[in-house]
Amino acid sequence: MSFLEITRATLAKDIRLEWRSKDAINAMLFFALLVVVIFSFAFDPTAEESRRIAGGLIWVAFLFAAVVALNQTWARELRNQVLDAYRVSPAPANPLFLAKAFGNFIFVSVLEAVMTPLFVAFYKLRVLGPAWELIPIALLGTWALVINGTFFAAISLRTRSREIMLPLLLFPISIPALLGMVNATTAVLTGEESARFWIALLMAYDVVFTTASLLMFELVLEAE
Amino acid sequence: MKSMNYLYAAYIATWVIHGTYLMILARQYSRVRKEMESLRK
Amino acid sequence: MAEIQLNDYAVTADGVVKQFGRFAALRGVTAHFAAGKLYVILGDNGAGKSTLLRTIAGLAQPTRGTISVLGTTSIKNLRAQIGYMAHPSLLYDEMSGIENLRYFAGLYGVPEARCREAIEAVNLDPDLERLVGQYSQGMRQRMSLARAILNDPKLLLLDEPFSNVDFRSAHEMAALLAKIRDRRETLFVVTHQPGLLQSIADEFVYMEAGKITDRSSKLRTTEQ
Amino acid sequence: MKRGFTLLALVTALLLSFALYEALIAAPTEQTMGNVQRIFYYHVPSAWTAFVLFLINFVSSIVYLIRRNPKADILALVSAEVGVVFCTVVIVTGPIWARPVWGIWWAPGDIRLTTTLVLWLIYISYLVLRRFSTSGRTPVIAAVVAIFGALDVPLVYFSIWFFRTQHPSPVIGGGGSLDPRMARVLLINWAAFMCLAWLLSWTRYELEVAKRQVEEAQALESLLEGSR
Repeated sequence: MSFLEITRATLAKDIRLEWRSKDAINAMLFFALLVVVIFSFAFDPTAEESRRIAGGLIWVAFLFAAVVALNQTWARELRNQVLDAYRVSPAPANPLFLAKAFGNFIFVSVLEAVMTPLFVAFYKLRVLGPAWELIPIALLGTWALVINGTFFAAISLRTRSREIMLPLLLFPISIPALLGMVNATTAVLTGEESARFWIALLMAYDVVFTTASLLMFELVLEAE
Repeated sequence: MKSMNYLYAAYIATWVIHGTYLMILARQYSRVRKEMESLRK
Repeated sequence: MAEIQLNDYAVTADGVVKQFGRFAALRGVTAHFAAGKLYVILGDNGAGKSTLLRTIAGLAQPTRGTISVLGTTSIKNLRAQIGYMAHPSLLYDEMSGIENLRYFAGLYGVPEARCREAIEAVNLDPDLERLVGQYSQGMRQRMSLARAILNDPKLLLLDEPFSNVDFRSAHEMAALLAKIRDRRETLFVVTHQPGLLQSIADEFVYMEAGKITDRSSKLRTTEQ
Repeated sequence: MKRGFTLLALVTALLLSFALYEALIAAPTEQTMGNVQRIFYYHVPSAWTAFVLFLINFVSSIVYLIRRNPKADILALVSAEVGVVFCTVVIVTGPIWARPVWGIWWAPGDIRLTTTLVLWLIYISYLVLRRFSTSGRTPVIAAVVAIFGALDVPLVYFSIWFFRTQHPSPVIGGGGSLDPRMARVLLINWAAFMCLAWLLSWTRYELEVAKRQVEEAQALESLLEGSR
């Protein structure tokens, strides 16, 4: 079977499993809701202020919700050690990685889609800049979190205290991406500056780390 | 002359950091040596 | 006497050491295993049986030494010819048997019809809609075996296939293994119940503390 | 080898003392900042040394992945660890400099200091990963993470560089040319710190070799004990 076919089959399998068990999604949605509510208590700014800080708040909240989701990436493959069944098969490693990354992308996007309206409501946000730019920012930003998150989740499979290793590895590496998402969003919300540079930075980040992940995932998968 | 205090603070801090690292290395050395001896038995 | 050709060996291990940080699992395994035979590997817990099997399967790479399977050391390229069954089921609990096998058949690129054959070979009903998570232990082990033989492997590695399996299922599985061996395929079976395989095994391999200590064509009487 | 080590230690000690004298006494006092500027002679060479060490980490990680030579892996580990030590010096002395000169401890928009901080975080997480790994192939995983970390560096640099254009803040030593006498002292200090880094790395290297021998012996022993 071809590379894409295996990716598709693996993604379809993951979605089917999630649909049947609903292990992660319910807990995750509730977690995301909690994050938004707690943030709304912790920061109670005026409309002008909120526009300046909303970019930071939203992405930090997304980051936390995403880490919880990313930690679940490989959980299903560890139960009954199914990952070994993939590893003994002749299928290449990258389709598995891409399927997991796409799965996480869908998953985190759903979380964001639920959290964003809540943020808008709580902080009475109104966009002053070109609002359409928020779409590429969200897509690129989410992919940036997800690509490295999926990769480092695979790395933390091979460590003790797995759940804590993921943020430990992911956060420092994600700093430029986070700067990009936050500043781009703030630029659009306030309409004072152009978000162009930050969007370009996010693109560069995505390209660099998608390439690196695809080049090195097999090494990680086989590292036993 | 207060600026001199900052200067000294920075230099001392540098040497404290290197000194601490050296101490950590020395401690690990003695531990490894002990483990080697216990393995030889 | 005819010269022994390298190709006659299914597996050759040369000074294989496997170390996980502060723990070692194998400490110098050197052995040759002829093709077309059924080997039963015996030993206490922690003797290195499972690690040896995982190394042969290409799941774990030796820290030192080399292992060659079917005449090559790059086990990765041989995966289509290896079958591996572990102590955990290596199946997704939230999917039915046929759904599981269909996914794995895709990874091997074998036709879907093969899934039904494999399930029938282990005396299960391919149309059973029950999820694997609701199977009895005996059924799950048999389905797990079906997954391992999906690709008609030349080399079949089984780790504790009979644990927690009822007597009748275990005998059926043993009979199936005998049939596979009679097709000139090579089998390695790690088990604590060698009695089940006494009549069909070609050789018993004894392991102790990460080494092979003895090999004999007859089961030691104390083990029966 | 032992003689080489002693020689290096001697040279390092001499160079460091000479560099200290040059930095505190021989170098001219800077006009606007006064004596505080002398922190520069420790701060900047430490940063350069740390960068060199991280570069060594990056190169040896790649070499390890290609050659699978355990020496390259040990070198990667050692350079990251010693690099973190020098990085710590940079991060501690930076604010001590910033406080009297700018009146603030930390300027988030300062490229060099902030990039160094991010580097520090990345390599700390690299070292933590190595310690927490349960894999039988820790060196491979570590090398992969090291390469990811190194790829991040230019992105970090550019993101902070652009961040600064929006949030202006003072820059250490940027622009303007350096008094040649000051440059000389700076280079002497750098040479001294490079020697120190070499010495520390050498020590750590030997320690790691010994540690691995012990670990392997212990691993085999634990297996034998388990079978009894």
